[in-house]
Amino acid sequence: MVNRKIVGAHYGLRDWLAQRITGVVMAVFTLIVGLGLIQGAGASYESWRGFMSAGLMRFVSFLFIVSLCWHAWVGVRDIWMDYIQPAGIKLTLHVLTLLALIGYAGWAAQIIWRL
Amino acid sequence: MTTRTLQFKIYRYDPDTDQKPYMQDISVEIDATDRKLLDALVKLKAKDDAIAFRRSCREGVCGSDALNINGRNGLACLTDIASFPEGKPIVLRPLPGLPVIRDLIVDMTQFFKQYHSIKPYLINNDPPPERERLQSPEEREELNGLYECILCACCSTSCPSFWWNPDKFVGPAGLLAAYRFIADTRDQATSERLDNLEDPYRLFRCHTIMNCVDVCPKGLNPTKAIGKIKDMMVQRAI
Amino acid sequence: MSAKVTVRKFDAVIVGAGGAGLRAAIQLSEAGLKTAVITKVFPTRSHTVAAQGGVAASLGNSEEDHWHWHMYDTVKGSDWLGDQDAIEFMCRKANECVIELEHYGMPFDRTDNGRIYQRPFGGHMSNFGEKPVRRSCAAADRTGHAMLHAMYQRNVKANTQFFVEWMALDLIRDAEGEVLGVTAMEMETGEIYAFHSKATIFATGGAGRIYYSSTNAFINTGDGVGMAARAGIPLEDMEFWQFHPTGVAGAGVLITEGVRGEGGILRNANKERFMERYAPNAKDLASRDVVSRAMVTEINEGRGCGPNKDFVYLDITHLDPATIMKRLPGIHEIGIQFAGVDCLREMLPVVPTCHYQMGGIPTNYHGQVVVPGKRTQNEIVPGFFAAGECACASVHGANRLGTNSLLDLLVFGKSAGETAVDELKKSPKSHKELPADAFDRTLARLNRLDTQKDGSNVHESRLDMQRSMQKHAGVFRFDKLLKEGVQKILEVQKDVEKTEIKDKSKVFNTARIEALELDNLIEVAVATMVSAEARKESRGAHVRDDAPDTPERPNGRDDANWLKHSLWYKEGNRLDYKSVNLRPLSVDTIALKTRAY
Amino acid sequence: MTELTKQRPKFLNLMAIKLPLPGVASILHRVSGIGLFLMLPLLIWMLDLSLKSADTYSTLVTVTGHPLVKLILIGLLWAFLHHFCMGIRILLIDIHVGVEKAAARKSTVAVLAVSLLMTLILGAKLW
Repeated sequence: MVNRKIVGAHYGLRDWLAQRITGVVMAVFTLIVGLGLIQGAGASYESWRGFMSAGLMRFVSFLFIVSLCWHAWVGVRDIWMDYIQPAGIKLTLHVLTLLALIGYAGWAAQIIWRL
Repeated sequence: MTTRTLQFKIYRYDPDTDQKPYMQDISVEIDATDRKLLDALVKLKAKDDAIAFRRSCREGVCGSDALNINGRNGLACLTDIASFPEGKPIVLRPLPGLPVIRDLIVDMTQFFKQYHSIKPYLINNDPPPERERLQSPEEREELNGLYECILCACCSTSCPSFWWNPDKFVGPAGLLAAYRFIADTRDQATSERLDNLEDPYRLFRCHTIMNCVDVCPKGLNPTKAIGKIKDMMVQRAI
Repeated sequence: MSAKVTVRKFDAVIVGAGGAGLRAAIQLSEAGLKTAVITKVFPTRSHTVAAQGGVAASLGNSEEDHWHWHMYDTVKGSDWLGDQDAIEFMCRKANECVIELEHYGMPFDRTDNGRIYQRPFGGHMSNFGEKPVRRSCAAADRTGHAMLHAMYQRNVKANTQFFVEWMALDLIRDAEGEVLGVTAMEMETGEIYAFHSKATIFATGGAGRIYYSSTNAFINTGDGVGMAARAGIPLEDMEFWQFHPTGVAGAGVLITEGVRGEGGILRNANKERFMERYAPNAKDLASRDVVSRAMVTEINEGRGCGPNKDFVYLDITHLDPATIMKRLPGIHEIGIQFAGVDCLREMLPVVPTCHYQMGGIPTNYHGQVVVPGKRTQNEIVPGFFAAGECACASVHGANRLGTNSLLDLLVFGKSAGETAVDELKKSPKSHKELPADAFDRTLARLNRLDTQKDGSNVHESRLDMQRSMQKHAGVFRFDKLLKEGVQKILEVQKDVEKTEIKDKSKVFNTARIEALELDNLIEVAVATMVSAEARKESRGAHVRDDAPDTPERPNGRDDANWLKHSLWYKEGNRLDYKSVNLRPLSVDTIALKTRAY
Repeated sequence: MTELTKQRPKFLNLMAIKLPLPGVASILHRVSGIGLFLMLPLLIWMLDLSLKSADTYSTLVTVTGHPLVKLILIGLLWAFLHHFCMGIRILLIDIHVGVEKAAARKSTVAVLAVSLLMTLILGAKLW
């Protein structure tokens, strides 16, 4: 049997870069929320909701959700790529991961949307 | 002359006689003048001529005697006997992740395949000039820290990414060599070389773990070289 | 051991993948010939990798230089024993070969105007011996490494077929003396093969491991030289061994002459720069044999350093640390690793150490192996070539100049390759039939080793040989010690003929390999001792107590009786001689003269 | 030969290979990432509770009052902090800051120490 190793899928850089950019976005979001919490945003339901429902905050939260899922997609897929060799299983795991992350993103977006 | 005894635990495997590898306890007398692990290994071989390991220059430039020494990759000829903790056996195993031919000798085919895959030679299609191609000292300096690689495979075989995908991930040694040619002002194949690496496996299996930097017996820094390759890819993408 | 030998056919077979072998391989592969390169170790592990200081070429990048001056220095360095046709050929070809290397991608250091950096080296002078000249083209102090890798890489590009970790065992010659290939063992499986070829090129390097204290790698066991000797080829000028002045005391690891090229100074126990007394003109950059003898004289006269007064110091503490780290980074590393000394602040303990085999398989400057025949003293052995340290062209004569070895392997690696290509292309021929006894010698050796009972120990016999060589044929030679040495080494030879290995397995049996290597080493050792005992003069690296410096015979050199090459034959352990070629190719003979630096 | 190759053993006993400190931090980066990914549903659910209504908010407060939940949350807190700090370290190395061996070692110590210390401080507060 020919067991030719095939490489040359040209998405290495794109995903690597995406993971960095989404990482930075999440870091900024974390700092904003952290700052909010220090100022007592989480002390009560009202203050917390007020903090999160501000127009800009909702926009930033959406960005965070998208970033998180994209970041996790690249990261989790990296794990499958590292440890799982059979192509069939690997593809299945990729699809499951993708579906889960899309689901999570929708769920979280819907929470923010409602505010 | 004063002698002292060194205790070893050595990975043994001879496909002719052994079903599977085992660890052998063995000790050897060494002289006060024996400085390096390789000196002790040579004494050991005089005692038991069946112990197989590679060695050549015994001064750290040929890259033959790379081993896993007490869990860490290194060259036997550059490892000081004095650096071993007293009273504990020295544990010697072959380089991790590569098929073992016998005892401490691994099959390096996969490693060299990856090295060869990056086209490790200068590509310049201009007709060669009468004299040398000019290169300023500053341009030449770019190659420092890259061309000195001895292909001992300490780095690649300490890299988890290489353990899991030795057939697809070029590995630190190969990528260092790739950048050695990218960085050479005389080489004209930069784009082709970047194309060759812009792949989720070949280059981007590197997760900046930096085990390679930790073990390189020549003090080279593949992570830095890989970072520079990524820089160039970003530069041409944006 | 089964008697099964698989035969593989190639246009050309190169044995050895160091500098000379790789250079020859480039020539053959790029000419499109079916070429096999057999090598004991992965190519970049060959000993060329350890060369440090540079490769000589009169590029004149830093100051005026000329190949004729280089030729003069080389003839003088050889103490007039070098063949002047070959020397002219090498010095004239130097620039071309070094430029080619640069085009292959070799990372030479650079001058400010972008040209190849050159540094001074021992014995290389301008204007026919006037003052040191910058002629050594260098890549820091890793020139050999940079060169070997560049040539391996070029071979990768040329798709050369390598047989890595295969050990050549014996030469195949037919009744007419024509060479038809070699037998070899695949180390990974222990299987025996024959490489049937139209051209066989030996580039197996030297045998520095015949000495106890050597700068050489473990693999430098003179395999090609041993194989040639067993096949009836005489060995030329084997009494001439270069002791490099600066091996790390104790460890033997090489410290390049480039250290002195960059301004390093040798000092004795009184901190005196003693080379001023021995070579007032060139001082620390005199020829290697001169410096080594000066060092040993200092030590013998009680001015050695250290508790046992058995080494001298190499001092570079006065140099700019930035220069050291730029030009000699490897030396800084070696100092720390093998002497426990930081050479930026402390002096390095050094001692003369066996380094290079000037003699070897006799060849002409085309790389063809030549032996005395019925018509001339240099008749070509058909199908057989040799280049590099294993060969004797002879360009180094009685003493090699530093940086001429890398040049030798480039020039003669290339010319051997070129000659083979020319022969194979000009008059295409089919493979000559292998003689019936083609594998007999190999199989007999292997069988002997496999069945030996109550034999001698490989390790012990090798040590015996190395200690005998060190004691009886060292930097200075004594008539009495040489005579004893011949007896001693013949005794060791008897032990080597019945070495026994415990490990009889097939897969990667390094015990068997070491025993087979010792077979080759001992040929070289015997050739050396016998040739040295017989040469009753002092010349170059061969200096005897009974041939002292006198007004009639300056430096003890006896041109009337000994201006000739030794030829040692294994069969009958006998010596023959042939004349030195004093006639260059295009210029006037460089006339005999007293050698002083 | 191919058959031989197939049968050859490999030494890859992870217990016997000494992982340098940067390697340890690196594998922890991966472990913490997996942890966070696996716990994503829990985290989103908590976000939902915290924002839906005052009632659900108090449910969340009650739930997180449970020691077991607290323990899980502190674990996640560490995972997040380690992943965060290590991420910044990798970003710095990507722009060639701290890529030398000694610096990379030092930054690893910093990452491990800062993330653990912050987990302790914030964890104590949370408890």
